Amino acid sequence: MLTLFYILSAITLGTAFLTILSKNPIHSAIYLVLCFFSIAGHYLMFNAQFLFIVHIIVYSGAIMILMLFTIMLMNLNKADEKNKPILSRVAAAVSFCLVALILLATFIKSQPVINEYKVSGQDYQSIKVLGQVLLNNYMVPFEFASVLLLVSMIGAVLLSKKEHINN
Amino acid sequence: METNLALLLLFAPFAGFLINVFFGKKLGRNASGILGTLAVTVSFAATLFFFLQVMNTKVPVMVNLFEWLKLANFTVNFSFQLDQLSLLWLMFVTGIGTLIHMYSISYMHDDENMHKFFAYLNLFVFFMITLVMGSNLLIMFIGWEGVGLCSYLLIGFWYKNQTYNDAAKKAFIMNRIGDLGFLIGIFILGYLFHTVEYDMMKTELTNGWPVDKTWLGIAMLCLFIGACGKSAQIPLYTWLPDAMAGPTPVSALIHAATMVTAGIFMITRLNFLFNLTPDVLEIIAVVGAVTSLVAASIGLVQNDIKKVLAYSTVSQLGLMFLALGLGAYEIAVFHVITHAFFKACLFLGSGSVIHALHGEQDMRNMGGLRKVMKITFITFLISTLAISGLPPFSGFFSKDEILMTAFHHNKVLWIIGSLASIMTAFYMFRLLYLTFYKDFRGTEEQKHHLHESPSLITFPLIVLAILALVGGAISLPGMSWLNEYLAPVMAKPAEHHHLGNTEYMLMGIAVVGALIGIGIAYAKYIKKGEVPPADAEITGVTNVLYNKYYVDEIYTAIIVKPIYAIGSFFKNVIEVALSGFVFGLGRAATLLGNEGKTIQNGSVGFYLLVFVLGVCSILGYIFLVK
Amino acid sequence: MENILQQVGIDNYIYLSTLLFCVGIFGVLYRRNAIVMFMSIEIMLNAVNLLLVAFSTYHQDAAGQVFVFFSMAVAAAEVAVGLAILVAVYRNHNGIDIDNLKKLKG
Amino acid sequence: MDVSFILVILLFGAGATWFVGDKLAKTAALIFSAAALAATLYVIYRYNLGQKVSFIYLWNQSPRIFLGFQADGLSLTMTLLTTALTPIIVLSSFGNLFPKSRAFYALILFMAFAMVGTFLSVDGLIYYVFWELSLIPIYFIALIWGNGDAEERKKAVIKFFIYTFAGSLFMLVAFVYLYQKTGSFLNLHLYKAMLSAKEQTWIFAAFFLAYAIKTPIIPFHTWQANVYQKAPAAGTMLLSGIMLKMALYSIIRWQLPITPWAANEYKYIVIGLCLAGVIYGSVLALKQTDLKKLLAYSSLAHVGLIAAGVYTLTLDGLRGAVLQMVAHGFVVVGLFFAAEVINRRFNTGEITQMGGIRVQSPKFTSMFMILVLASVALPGTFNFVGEFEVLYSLAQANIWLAVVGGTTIILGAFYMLRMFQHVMLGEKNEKFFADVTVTEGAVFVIILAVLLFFGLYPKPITEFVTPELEKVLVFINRFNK
Repeated sequence: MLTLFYILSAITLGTAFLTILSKNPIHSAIYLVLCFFSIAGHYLMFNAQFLFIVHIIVYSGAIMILMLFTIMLMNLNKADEKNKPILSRVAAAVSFCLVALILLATFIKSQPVINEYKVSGQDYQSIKVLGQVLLNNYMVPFEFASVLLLVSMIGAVLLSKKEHINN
Repeated sequence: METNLALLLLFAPFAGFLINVFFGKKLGRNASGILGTLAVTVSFAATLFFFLQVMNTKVPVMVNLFEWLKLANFTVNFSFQLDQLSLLWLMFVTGIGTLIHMYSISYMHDDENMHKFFAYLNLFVFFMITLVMGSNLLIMFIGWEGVGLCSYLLIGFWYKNQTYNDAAKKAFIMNRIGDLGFLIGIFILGYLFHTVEYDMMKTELTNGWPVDKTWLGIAMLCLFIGACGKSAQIPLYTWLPDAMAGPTPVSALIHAATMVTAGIFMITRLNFLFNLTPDVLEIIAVVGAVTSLVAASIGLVQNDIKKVLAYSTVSQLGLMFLALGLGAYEIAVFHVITHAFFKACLFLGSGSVIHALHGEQDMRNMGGLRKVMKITFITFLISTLAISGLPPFSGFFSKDEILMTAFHHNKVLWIIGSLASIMTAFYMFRLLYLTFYKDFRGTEEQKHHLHESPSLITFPLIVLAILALVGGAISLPGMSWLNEYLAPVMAKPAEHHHLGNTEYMLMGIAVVGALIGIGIAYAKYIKKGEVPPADAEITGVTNVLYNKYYVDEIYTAIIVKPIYAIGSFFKNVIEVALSGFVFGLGRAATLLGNEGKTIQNGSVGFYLLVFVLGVCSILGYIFLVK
Repeated sequence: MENILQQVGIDNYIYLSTLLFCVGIFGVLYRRNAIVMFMSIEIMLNAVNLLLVAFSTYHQDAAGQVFVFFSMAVAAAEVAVGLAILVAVYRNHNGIDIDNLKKLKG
Repeated sequence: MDVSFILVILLFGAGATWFVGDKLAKTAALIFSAAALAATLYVIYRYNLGQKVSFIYLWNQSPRIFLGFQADGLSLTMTLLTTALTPIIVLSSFGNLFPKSRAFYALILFMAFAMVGTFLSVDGLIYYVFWELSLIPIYFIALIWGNGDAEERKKAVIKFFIYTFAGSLFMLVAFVYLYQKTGSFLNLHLYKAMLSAKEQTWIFAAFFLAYAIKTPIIPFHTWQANVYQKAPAAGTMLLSGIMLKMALYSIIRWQLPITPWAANEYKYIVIGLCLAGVIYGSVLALKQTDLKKLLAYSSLAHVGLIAAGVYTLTLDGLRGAVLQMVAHGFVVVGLFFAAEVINRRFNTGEITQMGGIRVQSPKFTSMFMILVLASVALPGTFNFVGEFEVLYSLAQANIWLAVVGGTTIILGAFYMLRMFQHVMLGEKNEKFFADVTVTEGAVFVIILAVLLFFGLYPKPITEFVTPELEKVLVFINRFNK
């Protein structure tokens, strides 16, 4: 299992880096899909099957397709992006290191008490249970999420509509 | 009954003031004048009643109205006290006041604002009565400031002339300097005694109330500064000669007979306190003596008839202060009374002259009036003899007493006082000769109009001249009615001088001195027939004297000008700097904004970088540093 | 399948998601192509999601996973609107280079 | 009927004045301000009978805010000052034709509302809200209806607004600090707060900044003269007659009892500043050529003396200051009105262009003269009573303080008489000067009646304020036994 975790983690981080470093946005998108798949693999290792499915559908399926579509639409499928000035890139790298350092240091310094993990055997992540929790305890946020999606749909349509006011 | 009568005494002039202010114009000239005179006459009658009563019973009349001020340490009531001293004062305030009101009916007859003149005069009498009648220092202070106000209003009565207004303003402000001293003195006394009532202070002193002598001395000195302001002593005397800008009756009433003696009244009133501070008395004596000499020396060369009289007033007041400083309060009071008679008479006489000459005040343009203005001349002569200190006129007795007391205390003061007296005799006779003798030196037209004044003017002159003649009788050496009368209000019994050889010798010296003064004047102005030269030709010492030792100029240079200079400095430097500083803060904010907005360069990447760094530092601070 | 946390440990997941998050930050700062920056943001979101799931398992509580659902819903909405905005920007500026968008300059 | 009724009348009056329209506005304003005065008198009458007239209501639990209006001798005196001066100020504006007059009169009433609220509030936060609220109407009054060049005016008014507002913010900080210390904004709770010496110093300083700017005490006065000159007469009267007193009242009500130790520690420094203001204002008044500016600087001098009296922390000083506040309120309103009367006829504020008025207008001259005399504290006027007590309290602290403060007697007479001479006296002015109209005369007569009556019989006010001042003194003296 540990080996599997390391392999998956390596894929996750590697593809994430590649996403960022590839010149061509199409390649970035492809790498990101891979990254998402590896994260889905993590979910599977947690035995969170429903989440696994949803993740693949929403991210790899919906979001990434949307992104690819946009990239195609904008004709960005070539590596014509100019690099940032060297100073910015160095600054980006430095702040990357800094954030990582601080977050890790914070975590290490705060010395969390890691209890031995116990399996209670209780079912908490089957679809049935999740459904119950979602529709009992989180009923209102759930409805709001639906409203949010609706609104964002309308917003997206309105935003991307060609405006004819100026003409 | 007593209370009502006392209130009548107090408020009759005030009623006269109110009626004259509101209805004076409708009443017409004569009516308003008569009303004003009547109001004061009523007061005089009431005073006479009380005077006789108190002389018999020797019990002062007290009137307590209501509480006025209440402070943590003491309360101040509206209360009045009619005792020997205040009644004596009231007698000549209301008495001479009546005469001068009468005089003014005729004198001011042609003035368009005659009703106002009488209103102010009445108001003045009201405040003077308040000053004298009050039973505590604050009531006196009301009167004190009130008479100052009336003096201001009356000096500036002809308000269209800004020079007169300047003189009025100067009088008020110089008085206010003294008033500040007075006020501080009241504060200290109130703090020391927990009261400002005269009687209570006296009682406390006799009961052995612990009093800090140093503070008492300071208080007395402050009060004396107040007296200096009101009674025109060095260094606050310069307003009085300028105050002659007012109509002549005003000069007679306020600036000779009554208001300027308020300082002497106050010191006499508080004699039981001044007795405790001999050092302050010493200062008073010296200031008085020096004032009398300085003022007399200036008087020697003045050419304005009223200015001469003004300086003579300052000089005589100086003599009174000399007496006060020597602890001889009765004698000072005596001189106040005789002075009130003869000086009022002199001023009114000069007013009569000015009236006859239609406003001419320069003696160089007078002369020979003896023949046309007989009554004026005779009364003037009597008063002049009185002020010069020739027996048996009243001035002789009072002045001689002062000099005699001075001789017994301090020979230097006596010499100064005697010199001042000789000068007085000289300049008064100079005035007399220049005005009434020889030939008329004015224009033909003036000569044509020369006339004796109407009886409303001459009657007061006659009365005053008689009083100036016989007034000395109230305190003859050896058998003084005045001393006896005033004994209850004095803390120390009056000094009795044996009429020995020394005394007779002193009298002799005084008389001879006066005669010398008169002789010089006679030699100069009758024998040689000199007339003082025009202003431009005055030179040397005379010039210094003529310009009053340049004191006004010095005051302007060292006090008034610096104040204006500081004002300019404040206005042009400090105000600008302060205001600039405040605006500077605003400008700094603008500048900061303008500079700061360049950080907002619009580059999202840069924003993000800063954002990340900010989050880093916050996290680092919270989790790592703390 | 035994439980994964007994073998891997929660701290490893914390390190992983931290690093993933940092990679996301790096991406945002490094690139000037708006779409790639967008992807970086998605990476950060996923890093957080992963941690939520890990703790959900750790506490044996469904709430963590529910949050992940919500965050996915929000992410979906965000991407929809965000891409719409990018399209609009592209139309107006003929490009989505973030360095060319300087309208916020003060 | 309790004190909140006065506030309601004023607020309602402001609204009603706005809605009745331009023509009726001034009448409505007069009626409502007079009604507020009547209400105040009635409340005082009830208070003297010992009935309950305070109004306290817990408005908000967390944070604890009381909507409370405390009626006591001190606050009622100041309320009476406000509601008595408001009708006078409204009446004094009758002679002017203002554009949009309904807004003008509504703002005056609104300002009175805010100031009365400031005087009555017991809760620090509500007090602060009223304090700032009073700034808004005067800002618009000065900006819209003021005199002179619009740009200059705007500059002066905005400076005033920002300056006083910035000062007040320090007070807000102090209040917030006190709240987290005591858990309440109520003044009685704040009085009992146990503060260390350092805390007291800071809070004292914060309050001082707010009040020193509003009063103003030098060197925080630079807004004053310009705003007084530029604002319309009614605005100047509101500012100098009442608004200044808000600061002085607040010193007694808030600053001193909350930080008694610091007050005792720094009182000589503060008194020194105040007295420096006395001389500074007086000397500057001598150099002014603009009538309203001259009066502004004279006001600076007088207010400095009042503040010095307050900071002596003695009963005499506090009481004298309160009396002087009332007296100065009336006098300064009268003087600025006199300036306005001249301005209406000559259309100028330059003293050099005046003179020779006395010949043409005996009535106006007499009234102006009495006002001038009251301003220089002639005995028999109300101002003398206050000034005497203040100077006496200063003399008790240190005799030299009284001497320095007393120079106002001399310098005050100097600049006021000089002003009077150049404005009123001299040869007849070529320009025609009509004597006072009936309304103008009424304003003067009311003011003079108040000044002279209380000058001779100040006992009603003295007795009314003394018990409350004694209470405040207990709090002030709680640290020094």
